[in-house]
Amino acid sequence: MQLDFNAADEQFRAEVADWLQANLQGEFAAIRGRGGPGDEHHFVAERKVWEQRLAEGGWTCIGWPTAWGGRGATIEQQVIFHEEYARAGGPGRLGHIGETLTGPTLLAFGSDAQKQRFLPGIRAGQEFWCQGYSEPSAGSDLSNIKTRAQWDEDAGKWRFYGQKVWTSLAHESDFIFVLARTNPELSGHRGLGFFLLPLAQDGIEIRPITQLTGTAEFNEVFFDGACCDAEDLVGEVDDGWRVAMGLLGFERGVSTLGQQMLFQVELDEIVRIARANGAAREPALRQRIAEAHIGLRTLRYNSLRMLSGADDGSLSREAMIYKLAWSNWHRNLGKLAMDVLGPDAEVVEGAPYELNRLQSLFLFTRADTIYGGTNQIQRNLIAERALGMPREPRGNQ
Amino acid sequence: MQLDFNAADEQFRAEVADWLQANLQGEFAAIRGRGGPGDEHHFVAERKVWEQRLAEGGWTCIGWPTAWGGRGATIEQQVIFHEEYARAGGPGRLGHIGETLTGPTLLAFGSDAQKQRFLPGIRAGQEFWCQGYSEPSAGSDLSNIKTRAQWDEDAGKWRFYGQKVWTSLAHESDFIFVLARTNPELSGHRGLGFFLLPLAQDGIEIRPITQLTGTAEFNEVFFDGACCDAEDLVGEVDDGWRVAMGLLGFERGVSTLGQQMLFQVELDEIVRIARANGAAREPALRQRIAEAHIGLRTLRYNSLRMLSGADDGSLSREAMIYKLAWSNWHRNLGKLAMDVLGPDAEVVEGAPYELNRLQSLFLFTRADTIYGGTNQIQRNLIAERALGMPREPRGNQ
Amino acid sequence: MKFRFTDEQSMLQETASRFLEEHSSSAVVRAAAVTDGLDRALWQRVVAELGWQAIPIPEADGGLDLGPVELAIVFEQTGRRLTPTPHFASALSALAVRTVPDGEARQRLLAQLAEGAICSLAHTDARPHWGTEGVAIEAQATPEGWSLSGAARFVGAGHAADELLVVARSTASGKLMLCAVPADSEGVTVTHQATLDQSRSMANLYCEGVHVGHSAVLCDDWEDSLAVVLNMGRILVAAEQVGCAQAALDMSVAYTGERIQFGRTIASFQAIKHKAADMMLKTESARSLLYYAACTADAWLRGAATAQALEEAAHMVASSAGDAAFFVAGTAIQLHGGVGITEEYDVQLYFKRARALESYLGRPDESRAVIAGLLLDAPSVTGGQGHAA
Amino acid sequence: MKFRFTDEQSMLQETASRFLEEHSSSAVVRAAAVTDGLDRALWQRVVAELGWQAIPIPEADGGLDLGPVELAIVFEQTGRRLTPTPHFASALSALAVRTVPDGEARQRLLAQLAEGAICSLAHTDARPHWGTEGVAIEAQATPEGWSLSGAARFVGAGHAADELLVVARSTASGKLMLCAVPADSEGVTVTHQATLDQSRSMANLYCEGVHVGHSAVLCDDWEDSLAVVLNMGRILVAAEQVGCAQAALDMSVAYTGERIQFGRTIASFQAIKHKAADMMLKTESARSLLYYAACTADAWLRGAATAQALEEAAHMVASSAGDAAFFVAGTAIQLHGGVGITEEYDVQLYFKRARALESYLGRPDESRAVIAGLLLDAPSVTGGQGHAA
Repeated sequence: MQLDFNAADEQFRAEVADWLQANLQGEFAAIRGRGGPGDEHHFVAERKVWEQRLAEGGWTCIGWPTAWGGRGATIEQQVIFHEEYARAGGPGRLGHIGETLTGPTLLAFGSDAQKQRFLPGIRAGQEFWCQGYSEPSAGSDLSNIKTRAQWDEDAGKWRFYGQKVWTSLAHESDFIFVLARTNPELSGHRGLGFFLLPLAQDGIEIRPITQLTGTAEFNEVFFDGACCDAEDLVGEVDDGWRVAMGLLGFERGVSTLGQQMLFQVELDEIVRIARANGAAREPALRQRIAEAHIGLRTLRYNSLRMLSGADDGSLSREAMIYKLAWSNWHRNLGKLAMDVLGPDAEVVEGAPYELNRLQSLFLFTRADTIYGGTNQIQRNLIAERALGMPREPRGNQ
Repeated sequence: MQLDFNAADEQFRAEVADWLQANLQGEFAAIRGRGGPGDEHHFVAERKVWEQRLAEGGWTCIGWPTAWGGRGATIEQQVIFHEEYARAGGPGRLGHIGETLTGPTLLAFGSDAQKQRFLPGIRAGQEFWCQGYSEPSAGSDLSNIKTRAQWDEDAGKWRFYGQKVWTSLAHESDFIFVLARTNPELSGHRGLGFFLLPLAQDGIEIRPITQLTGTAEFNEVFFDGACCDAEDLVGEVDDGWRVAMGLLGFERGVSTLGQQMLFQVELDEIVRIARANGAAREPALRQRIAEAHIGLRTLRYNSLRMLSGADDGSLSREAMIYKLAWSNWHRNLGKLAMDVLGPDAEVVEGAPYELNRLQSLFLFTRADTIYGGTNQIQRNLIAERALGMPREPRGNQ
Repeated sequence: MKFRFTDEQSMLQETASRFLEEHSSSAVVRAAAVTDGLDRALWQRVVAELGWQAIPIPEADGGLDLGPVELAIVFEQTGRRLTPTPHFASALSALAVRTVPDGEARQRLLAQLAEGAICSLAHTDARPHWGTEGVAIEAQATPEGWSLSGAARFVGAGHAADELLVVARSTASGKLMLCAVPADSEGVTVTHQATLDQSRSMANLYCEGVHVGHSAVLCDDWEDSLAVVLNMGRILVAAEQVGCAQAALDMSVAYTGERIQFGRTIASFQAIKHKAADMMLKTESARSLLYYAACTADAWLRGAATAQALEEAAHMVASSAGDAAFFVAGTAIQLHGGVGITEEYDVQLYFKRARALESYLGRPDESRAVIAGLLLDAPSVTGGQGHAA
Repeated sequence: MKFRFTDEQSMLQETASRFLEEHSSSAVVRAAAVTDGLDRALWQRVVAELGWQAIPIPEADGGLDLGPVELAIVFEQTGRRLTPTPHFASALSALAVRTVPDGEARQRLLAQLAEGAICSLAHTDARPHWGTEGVAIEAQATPEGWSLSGAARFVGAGHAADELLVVARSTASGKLMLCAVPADSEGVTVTHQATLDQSRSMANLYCEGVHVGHSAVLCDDWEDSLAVVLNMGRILVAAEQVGCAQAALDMSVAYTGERIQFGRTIASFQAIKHKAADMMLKTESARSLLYYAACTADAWLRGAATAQALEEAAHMVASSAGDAAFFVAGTAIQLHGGVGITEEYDVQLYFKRARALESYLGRPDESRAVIAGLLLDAPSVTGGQGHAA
């Protein structure tokens, strides 16, 4: 059992750190630490330029095969990159949907033409993607998709009608991948297609969703006749579910340590405030601060187990608990931040409703246990997949 | 809104207190505070004599109508009696099944003959009852009863075959009321009968169930041809479920304040120990002791709301949460007791496994959230009956 | 022993519920939230049609001479509707003024309050905590009276107040004084303070050498009374919390009963049902303690309960209702799923309110620490309370 | 970075699992529980066939020279089976002896331990707590050495020990000494102590003027080492807790999968499924910290980690595994329903073990208080640990 990274990996770490140190300067100094969760809508233009700088340095898509411009980086190297990126205060990645979702999907299921057309733009930090999965009636129940894809014989194109929701940065993206119903006769997992659409066209309307913070990171995307070509269908007609699910398998948790680095920054700030305002002397808060520290370290070693897991990438027990673990830890951290701040937690300095970082943390973390599979869905998955307990029956409403 | 009892009630309280004070002496001094939960199997003979002393004083069945020897006591008076009984350290009531379950059931559903035959024995503290509801396969799902009642034409009697479980003090009782399947064609709530059986007969075997404490308060009762007469059926054949459920309706919570008095004694002992051994200086334990105190007071005012509720006796919201509230409070108290004791909690003084009062409390309270409707069943009931949410579907296994 | 509402109290509850359903809608609350958290017209209407401002004021002073139970009934309903009025400031001020010796100022203030004037108690800077050690306004003796300097935060509706009830520490005696200070006095600056919970109206007070005449000093040794008034305040806050929790529970049951996933209403999932059951358990438990605490406050006003009994009752319900409201409102967001975190749905308003109330005047764990002190450091209060409700 | 078992470690785990399934059945555990919690024959078998007693002992002293990771692997399995052997006492003794300077006594003890001799560390009277302030044996200097008097409790398998490792406080220096005391020494009384958890073997030690020669004093300034050894002990306890939790989870999944109510297996109820999911979440979380803590202990032995890092790791996992095992075992009883509280079903054995382990060497909240001290009172340890695993 081996906790440390080997020498080669540590050298790779140094290389990443040096490059980021050298490049997060000048025009990019202003976007250090910006654009993260809850801040995604800030400095978008600057962050797009930053994506291109990353690309020039060869730091986009490092997990991709070299044939497509990647480095074929090992799990360890990818982990290290994410860690150092977070440590250096690298801005929120506008390219991550393309790099981590679109790319791997096309590499696994895409046609050569699709790879030729789309991978280079992602790798170069030139073309940005957003994801079209959830719908108002397809949240936890993702297979309940109503958006229709109709083949328009005359135009020789697929046309789309319906609505997607919780699409982050849709208004800043060039393309969207859409899971849509190709066969209205079929329901559930069957009769869905996986399509690649340009966003800049008629028949697509993007509306921001204002959240409890007063800011809007998510959007609704409405389709009314928007279209794509026949070759923009990934995989077979009616076989989109397999493609969409395969995509979820690609996340081997390489970004989790990077995420934890951001959590650590938040916890450190809370500790700093507690020491400054006397909260650190209150036994009840001391217990909770210790719990937060222990919980974050738990996430770390849980991730290391996960990343050291079976080489076939099969989902291990510790991988199945990760979402439930981090989201509840983070939500509790938000509450802890408020209690450590004490009466100051209520004070909003910037009018009309400009929240400070910990106030945003508190409100935003309520979403952590909802998106990407609610606590309830996660517990179902753990019970059913990890423990082999009976599945929840579907209803017929 | 009125928290205090009126003058007449306070005078009744004084009367009860004086009588108990005067009578819990001499031969009965030894059974003060004995025979409660976890101690039910002790001093049974003495406690039967005590039941007769209570009867002579007119303190059994005080809620019954005067026609049957009761006092027709008001809710307030019954509450006061239970409180004073607990405060005086009155021993665990061997007669309570007969007084609170058999009696009211017969008064509501019984024939004149049944009332004549059974009520006087209960009122006089001469005949003791136990309850035959639960079965190995009918726990949470009470309606899944398998014990059969067959009409024996030749003998002109009902004969019983099957098994009941969790029957407390069966080996010390004279009679048992049995919910049994009269119609094997029917399942669930239908086709059940409610019968009154003497325990002292062939075809009945009683086996104690040893618990995690090493003691045995509960029994299994096996029926193999045991019988009762035609007139020992309460209500109609196949109509036993209505009788059994009606019986559950009679508990208006008059005993809850008495129960809380016993809880208070336990909490007081924990506080005393905490002050003595330094646990009272530990912030984490101070929080939990305060929580326990607040929780017990909550139970009290919840009960007072319940007892002051709608005069038609309809179950109010606060009544529906009571079981879930007290059982979890009590279970937490058991854990708190161990933590306050500290390392001493592990030490068993009496060989082989004679537990002290708080050790027994800790282990026994694990049962509180299980019997009489588990936490899970209670939450179902609250959600379905109080909040009108959909019922859990039955399976077909 | 009838631990339930009298007919009059039930009527008060129904009237409040009906009135607020019509006049304190989500639209009204949201409109106030983007300004200063106050709807002055609504308050005028409450004053004119319902007279809630007069509830805690003696008849002799033009009030209804009703008690904390009636206040709790109304605040449970305003909490359920997040009603944007200065009612809390008004009630707390009335309870504060009732503690001071009779006199011209007392009579004038009670009469004003009975007519709906807005007064605000300014008692602490709340740095770092809510206790009296947070009093940051000093009173310097002058030939004509006193000169007040310093700051106070979380002054309820302070920027809209006609008169401020300022708690200041005398540099001479070191004792706390309660002073009546007209809002337009020279040296007084009161500004609205935006809060994370937008729906409660809070202000900051700055005093720079504010002159206070002897007649405006309502009490020159007010520390014990402040403790009592804050305990009364905790009970009113708890009433709002119970109403807030009830509303969040009700909207969760309604939403999950309509939302369909996997071909079923999500209310049919046991995980949802059991969350709702726990929400109800905590709400009803807090409600039981609330009614007890209100009765105890009533008894204290009648001289039938000790200040310690009030302290215990207030901190018990503060602990219970604070935890309940935050748990219930937080769980309500969870049960709403994605829409729960949108600005559009009301559940987030209740969540923010629950967060704000939970920390106002002290956190639940701080209240438990007070209870622990009563139990473990002083002679026990648990014993012998058998039938003393 | 391969944070998973090596092939050798996986083999050790499988061997342990198979062996214990056969030789540490419920019947074996229950038989030992009604005597003194020990199955000496089983221990002899472990010693002869598996050599677990030699794991933490250097090769030079006849041991296998393996580390805390291997110990954690074995204790996770013995925890899963409540194995009634003196292994914990043996391992803790070996780790204790390893901390003392080389010498005849050290070599003799390690050699004995490597051969399966039972030694027990007697370090505290645990009144009221587990800390070193609980050391209640005093050492008086005598011409020939030292005279020990006082008592210690919770001496693991002490009544079965060949030799006791007694921690005593010198009346001269006030420092803690570690002394090797043969169990048959004059003045030594060791008696088995029945416990609420019947499955662990504990004893009480009384010393009345026990003579100890200079050569038997293993260390005369052992306070810091004791802290280290107890932290190692916490990690081994945590391993037992993880195994205990895993067993309780497994038997709950199995039982609820068979038990039918309302025409369904109760495992099909979401309330049951979600409890099981939480049980697994806590078990796996504790397991992740356990492996980290074991690696840290290993690093400490190699001089590659500080005592503070070991302290932090030990208390983190003590907090996590202690809460996890108690929660999981308690919930397991709940999921078993009525039969869960019967003597007949094994789940209660695991519940009692979890209760005992949770409080042994300090409660989880006490461990969190230690972590809080490291974070909030000392220079921060949270920062800059980014890639230092």
